[in-house]
Amino acid sequence: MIFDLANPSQLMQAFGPDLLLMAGAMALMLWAAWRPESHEHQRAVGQASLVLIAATIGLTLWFSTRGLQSTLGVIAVDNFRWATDLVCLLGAFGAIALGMEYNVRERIMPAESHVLVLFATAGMMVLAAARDLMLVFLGIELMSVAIYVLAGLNRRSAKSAEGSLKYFLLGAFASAFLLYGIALIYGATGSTNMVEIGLRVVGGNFSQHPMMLVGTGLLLVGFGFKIAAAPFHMWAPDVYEGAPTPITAFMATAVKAAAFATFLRVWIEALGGMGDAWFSPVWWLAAVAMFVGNTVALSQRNLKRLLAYSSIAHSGYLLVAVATGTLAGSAAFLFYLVAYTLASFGAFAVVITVGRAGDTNNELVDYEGLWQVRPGLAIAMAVFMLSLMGFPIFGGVGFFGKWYLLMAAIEAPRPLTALAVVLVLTSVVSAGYYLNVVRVMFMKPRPEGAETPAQAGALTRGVVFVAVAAILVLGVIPSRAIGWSRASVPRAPQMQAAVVDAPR
Amino acid sequence: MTAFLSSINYNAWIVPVLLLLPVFGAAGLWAHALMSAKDPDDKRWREVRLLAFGFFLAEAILSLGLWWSIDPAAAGWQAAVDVPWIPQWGIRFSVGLDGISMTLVLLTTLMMPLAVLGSWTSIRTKPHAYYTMLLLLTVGMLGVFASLDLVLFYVMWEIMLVPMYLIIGVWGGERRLYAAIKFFIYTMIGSLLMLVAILYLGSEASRIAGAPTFSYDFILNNVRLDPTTTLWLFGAFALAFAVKVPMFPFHTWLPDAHVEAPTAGSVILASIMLKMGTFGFVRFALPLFPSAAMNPAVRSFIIALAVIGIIYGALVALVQPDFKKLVAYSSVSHLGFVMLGIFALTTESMQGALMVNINHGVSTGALFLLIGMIYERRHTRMIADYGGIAKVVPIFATILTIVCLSSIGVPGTNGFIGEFLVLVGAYKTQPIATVISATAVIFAAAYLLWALQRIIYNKLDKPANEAVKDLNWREIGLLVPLLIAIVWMGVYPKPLLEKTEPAARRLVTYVEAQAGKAAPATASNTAR
Amino acid sequence: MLVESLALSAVLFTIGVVGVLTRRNAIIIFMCVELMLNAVNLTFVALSKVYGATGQVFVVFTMTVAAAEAAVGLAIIIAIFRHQRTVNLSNINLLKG
Amino acid sequence: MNPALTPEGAHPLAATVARLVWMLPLLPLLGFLINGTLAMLGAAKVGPADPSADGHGHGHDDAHGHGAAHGHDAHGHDDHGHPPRHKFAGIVSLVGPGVLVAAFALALGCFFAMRSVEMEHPYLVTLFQWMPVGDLALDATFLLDPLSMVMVLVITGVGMLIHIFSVGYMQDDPGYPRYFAYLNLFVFFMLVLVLGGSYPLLFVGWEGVGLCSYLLIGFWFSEKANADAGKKAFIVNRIGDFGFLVAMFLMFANLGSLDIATVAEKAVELPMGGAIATAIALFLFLGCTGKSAQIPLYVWLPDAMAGPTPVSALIHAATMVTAGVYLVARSAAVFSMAPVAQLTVALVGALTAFFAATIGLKQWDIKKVLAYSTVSQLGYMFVGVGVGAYVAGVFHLVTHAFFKALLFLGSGSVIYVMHAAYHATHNHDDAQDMRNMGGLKSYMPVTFYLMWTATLAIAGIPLFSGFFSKDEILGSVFARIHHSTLAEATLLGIPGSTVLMIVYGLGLASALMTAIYMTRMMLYTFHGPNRTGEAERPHLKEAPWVMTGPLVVLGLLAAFGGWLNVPALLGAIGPVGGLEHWLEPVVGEAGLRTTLGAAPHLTHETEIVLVGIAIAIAVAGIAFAVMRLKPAALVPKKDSPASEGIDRVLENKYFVDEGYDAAFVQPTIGVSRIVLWKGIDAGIIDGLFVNGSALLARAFGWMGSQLQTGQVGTYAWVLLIGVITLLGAFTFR
Repeated sequence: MIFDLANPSQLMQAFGPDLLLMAGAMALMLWAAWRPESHEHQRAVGQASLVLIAATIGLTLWFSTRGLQSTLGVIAVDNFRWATDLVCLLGAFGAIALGMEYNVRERIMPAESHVLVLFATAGMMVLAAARDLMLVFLGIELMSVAIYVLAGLNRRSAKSAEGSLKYFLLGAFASAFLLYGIALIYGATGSTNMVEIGLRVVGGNFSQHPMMLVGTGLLLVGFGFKIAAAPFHMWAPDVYEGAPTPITAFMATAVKAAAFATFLRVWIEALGGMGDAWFSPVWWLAAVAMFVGNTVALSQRNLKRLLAYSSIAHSGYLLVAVATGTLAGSAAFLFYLVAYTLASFGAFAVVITVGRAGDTNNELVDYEGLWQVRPGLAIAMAVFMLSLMGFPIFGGVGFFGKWYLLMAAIEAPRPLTALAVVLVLTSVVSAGYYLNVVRVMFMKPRPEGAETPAQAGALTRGVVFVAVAAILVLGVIPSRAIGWSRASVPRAPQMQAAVVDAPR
Repeated sequence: MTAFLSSINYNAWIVPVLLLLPVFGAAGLWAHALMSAKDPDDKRWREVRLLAFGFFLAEAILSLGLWWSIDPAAAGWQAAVDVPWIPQWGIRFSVGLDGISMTLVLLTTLMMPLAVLGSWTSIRTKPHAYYTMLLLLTVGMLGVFASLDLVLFYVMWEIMLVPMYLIIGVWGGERRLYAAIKFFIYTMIGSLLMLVAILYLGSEASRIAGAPTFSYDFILNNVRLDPTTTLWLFGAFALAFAVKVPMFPFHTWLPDAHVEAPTAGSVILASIMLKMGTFGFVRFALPLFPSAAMNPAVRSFIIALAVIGIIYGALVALVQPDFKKLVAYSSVSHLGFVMLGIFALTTESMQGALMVNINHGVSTGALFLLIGMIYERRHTRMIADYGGIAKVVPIFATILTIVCLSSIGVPGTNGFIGEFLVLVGAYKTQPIATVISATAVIFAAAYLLWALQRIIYNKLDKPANEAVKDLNWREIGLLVPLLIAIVWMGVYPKPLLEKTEPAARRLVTYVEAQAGKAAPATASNTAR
Repeated sequence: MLVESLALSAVLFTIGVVGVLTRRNAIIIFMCVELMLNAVNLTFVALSKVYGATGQVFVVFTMTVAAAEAAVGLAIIIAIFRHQRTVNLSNINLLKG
Repeated sequence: MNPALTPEGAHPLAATVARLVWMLPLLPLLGFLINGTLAMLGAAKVGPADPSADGHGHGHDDAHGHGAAHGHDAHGHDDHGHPPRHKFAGIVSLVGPGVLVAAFALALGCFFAMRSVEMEHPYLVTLFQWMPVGDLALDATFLLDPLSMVMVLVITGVGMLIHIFSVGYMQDDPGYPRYFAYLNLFVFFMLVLVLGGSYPLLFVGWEGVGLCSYLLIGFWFSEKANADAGKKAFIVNRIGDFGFLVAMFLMFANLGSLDIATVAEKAVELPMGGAIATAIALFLFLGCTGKSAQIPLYVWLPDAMAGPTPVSALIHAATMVTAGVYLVARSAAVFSMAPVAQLTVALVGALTAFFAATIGLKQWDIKKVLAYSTVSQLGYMFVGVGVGAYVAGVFHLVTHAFFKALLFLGSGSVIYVMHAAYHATHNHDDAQDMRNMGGLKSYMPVTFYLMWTATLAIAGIPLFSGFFSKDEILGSVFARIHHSTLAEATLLGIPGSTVLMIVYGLGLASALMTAIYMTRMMLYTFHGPNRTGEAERPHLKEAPWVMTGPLVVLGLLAAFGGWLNVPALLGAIGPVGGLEHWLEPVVGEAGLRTTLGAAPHLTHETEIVLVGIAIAIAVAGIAFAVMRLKPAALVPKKDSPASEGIDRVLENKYFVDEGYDAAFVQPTIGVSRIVLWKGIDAGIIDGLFVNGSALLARAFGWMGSQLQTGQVGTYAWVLLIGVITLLGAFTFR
């Protein structure tokens, strides 16, 4: 079926999953605010949110299997959108699942916390769908505003508030750059629709157009901030540390996924013809992100901060996919995103399990000898670490994620062999801290009198287990997932003919 | 024997079975760990080591048939299995053996049970995990030797790291943390660059084939790249292998890893894992990039490193106060011979190199086992803490002497055959390097005999040594096969040489022909 | 006229950036961000003279978003004030390293 | 093996007992296996199943007792009372010498078989394919020809006698089976050495005997000095082996084969005096200098006296050390193509002979005297084979085996007796120092007479064996001063004839000194008053028959061994040139090449003059010693003052050991430790690169985290810098 996006009712239909989530979220918001704060209420709203997300996932899956297409318009109807939606929805599901138990421990009462996750997810879905820079801005803001609040959710914690403030101020600052970039591109091309921009870029000579160049650069700044790519990453460690851990996990995965998805779509659909202009900046951005993320992570002692820097490095890896500018790169990007999300979420789930009330016990020393007291947890964490490192079999799908990225990089029309080398070398550096976690857990003795981490709730355990299982299974038989990612590359209507590089 | 093996269709299933059996073994141990959780530790420990040993023994017995079932002279791969793994990327589970890899597979499967027996009583913390790691390690090692798909090879290559990392790091000595991470990262630097090179090769191959492929054979036969690229790719492969070998100056992980690893870890490292580096050169770096490998500058460079390694390893071994470290440095020296043999590129030197490979596996493995045994008794590896113990442990002293002699390369032991073939063959193409390397026979005698003297000879002047007990039947029993191998390969190496000869000869001819074709300038260098 | 408008908005934007960089008070910084957003709005409005209504639509969106941001932002600043008794960012650095 | 050269089945020896030649080495190997097993059974006590369970228990006194070895030659000082014999002593005494007897019988059988048939080619017996690799088709082949036959007879014959002697000498040693195991193993390797049909197989024996030498020198390993000596012997030998190896590389690369027969065949096709032949020969000779203790590698042999005395007799006098001479004779074809190398061999031999003889003059340890004497005599042999007089060299090898084995065994009996005496009185004096002996002739007359026989032989008194062989060597040198390839070659710019004259001169000088130091040894040991000590004197008595018996046999051989190869000049006393004819098929051609095709020719008069000089020198030496030395004036070791001046230098062997230590050993260890290990390995590679790069990464990380100040202002600045950089990258490409 082909949606005619000029037709409002068909536009609404094409927006189906997004609308379901938004409507549900609003209803839940009302319900959440209706009752006084209590843990029971928080749990109930959380459960309802999970149901809502599950429903949205179902709807999205249904949409994705119908072979839907659309005319040119403000939103895209393609598998890339659905794939991104699914990653974000899964992230939201995990965040709420973890949050329900975490909130009890941290005595975070407001039931709205879950609803805010839903709102943020709605923003992400808008981002995933956006084919108009206006929607990109809107989606980013919708997502970000919710996240600003979520980051400061823990009202008892000064750190949480501080993280929230930093994120907010810098986020708004960066949004302004993004917006200015959009304005300049609009000024240069006369459109905010990506496909139209793309056609004009291909048609005219824009790679010397100053307005277009500055616009592209500012756009890169805006996206770079959201994906936490160095040097626009400074907020990330502080916010990740300050935010409640489930929200950190959410930020590290879903937020990043959504921002990256729209980034990629803009880059392929709108700015594909500007490759000469953005190639080397993106190249360097990727290299710097990988370098900074991985080296600074070496000196981290707090697991949340460590994972924050790790996520900065992973932004660098994902930027390699962007730098390819190919559909193969998009497929690799999606695949990697799945791998990264699984591992990252799992790791944060372990952090939650080991952590104690007041968001403490997150230091590396608290993991010493974990293997002796909680072997399963330690092995799971080791799998996540190795997966983030990109290690085959034991790191499961993480390896194939990197593999796919590297393959896309090497087979790009503008080969990124050097960047691939940077990628692997910084991966070596990353072994320095990932393995350090493994080392601390397995090779150090359990300190005298260290408390054994309590058994986590069923949801948290479930998240850990699912993540481990998925990582390991996909690490041995990734074919299906590869097939999905290849089928889910962005496909603008006018690009069907222009596609030269079939993804592998 | 051959008839029986073909009647059970041995070649069709043996390699996958060898690769899968340890995985089942690991699962079995895990099941045991869960089921026996309530039992006393001592009982669990006894049961699990028996269970693990059973798996290793089964593996060894199953693999024995390879000796007969692999026809070394046949042109194609033997015992080959080829099924798709990741079809979208053209990655296949493609395994197969030839004479060279068969001998190494046998070395692996036969050394593993001995390594387990060697640490029969010394591992008491978390035995399940320990044996699981050993089993997983086996998969990786066998996989490396058998892989015929570059990606499969890489995966196998990498998965060895984690078990070894944990074996060193959890069950190792005092500085185990440093040693473990050093081992891991050192190896990883090389192998990740190789990953990029594999991808590059694969993408070229896929372009030529019109479909994605990482098949070793296809790449070998079809991918021809420009000299500069070839050089870079060769460099990436060579670095990965050079670290593993380890060649000077990439060797410094080895002493630390060897010293800190528990006995089985050291044995496996020395006997098998180092062989993967040299095997990598033989199987991949040389045939895939003959023009780069035989480029006069590159070749001289590698040979120079090999020679430096030979002499340097020996000299540094001379002054080591720690016997394990001494043996580690001696490995650097021995593996230098292998590299010299490979890059001298004559049939004799190549055969010698393969022989040294096996010899080193047997002799150094035995040395580490012996060190482990005496360490278990005296809890020190320092040479200075011993002296005169031949009096109290005559069996140990006798076996140690024989093994040291093998390591020195005294004729009549296996060590001589390998080194002699390497040198006599290498002289034809690399006379100066060979003559310099030959001086290592002096240093080898010096460092090993000196250490031997300080350990088992001289006066028994330390009271702690007087109560040391001699080897028990288990230890004798596990060393005897190694002693037999040492003498057998020294006196009658022909069966072994025959197994590798056709493959070695093919390799030498192929590389020479290819290198000559690609770069006529090098022809004069390789022609004899 | 277009060029002048664009130049003006660029200048305003820069002033906002400088303000963010130099000031230490969270609220003032936020005001400067608002200034930047509004500078961009000026760009959109100026451009819509050339390209039609899209720019103006965008401005409406931007203003809405800015309002939402302001609401959330002020709430966050209040939250931090509860903990720190100050909104001077120089003193707010629990998280670092 | 070249099948055309030796149609194996058709060889005349194949039908005789010689087809069992492969059993020759196998017999001693069997002995080794039996004795070795017994040694292990006797000494070993298998440990408990779980060694880590109880690492420091007690209850090991018996094991300790079993393994107890001795501090000094013969019997330890710490064992009071008569120690019980080893529980397997009986069977070991039977097996150890028994296999040698059998081997000697077989060797004799082969010898007579060989005499009875006409053989043009060496008899080759291929046991199995050994290293079939590429162009290198090495088989385990034994080569039996007249030269190896001679060696086999010497080895099994003298070896047998020494084995029998050892039954008495070692009877109370706790390591009795181990001793015989080593000794049997030695004989096995020695036979492999002389029977090896290819250089690598020869090398197997070559290194194998070195190994046994190592084990036997360090037989009483509890004494550090003994273990040191063994190790030194092995390592010094390895230096020589390096040369041997390189020689083999050169052969394989240039001649395409390592079979002795093929090499001999191909070597003569090389250019005469060319670089290849010279290099091969010189590297081979480097091997010989190690094994046969020539300058500069002779230093291990005197130390090797740390081993039991029969070992010194067998390995370090009669057989192993002569392997180098055998190798040169064996490679005669190669050497004959390289006159420069030959000159080098002769000159080094002569220098060694002279140099060692000077040291021998001032040694006090009876075995050290004999050791330097051996070095000196080996020099003689090299002079012989060096100048292309292979028969003379081998001849001297044989006679030397007789008289030097006799001397060593004789000294062994002396030491045995001395030791027994000191042991009985719990005296800790040195049983080997001649200053503690004196006047022993009355206590051990058999030994006394036999040793004088050997002394006269080595000194070159006419009609004793040494006279013939030594004279033949000196005569050969003289004969080649004119009209030979050697005379025409130049060594380091010195004309060959001059070199030969120097060699001749040195030979004469050494002969003189040999007579002097041997007489000195005899005088101090057997003549004059006894200095052993009052309490010990009653315990001095002749050694048992099992020891003196072999001495008697050797005495006969030392006296009459010269009849093996009687010179034409003395044709009256026996068949002329027996050995010469015997060895002619092997070395004849090569010898003729050196002498330019003609048999070395000296006029009758010249020959008489030369013989006269030799006799005069021998007599003069003995006379000088007898007149100058005063055994009566000697005081026991503990009362002797330290020597000074040239005496001190000689007594300390010119401080060569110390010099080597300072020049090679210590620098090697020092450089290895300080520069290579601590410097390069730990410092540069590990410190700078490995840990350095890790540190660098950490440093970057630290800098990054320092930038993370927690201040929003900083973050905004960094962000803005990023913006500016990016915009710059976009606009100023």
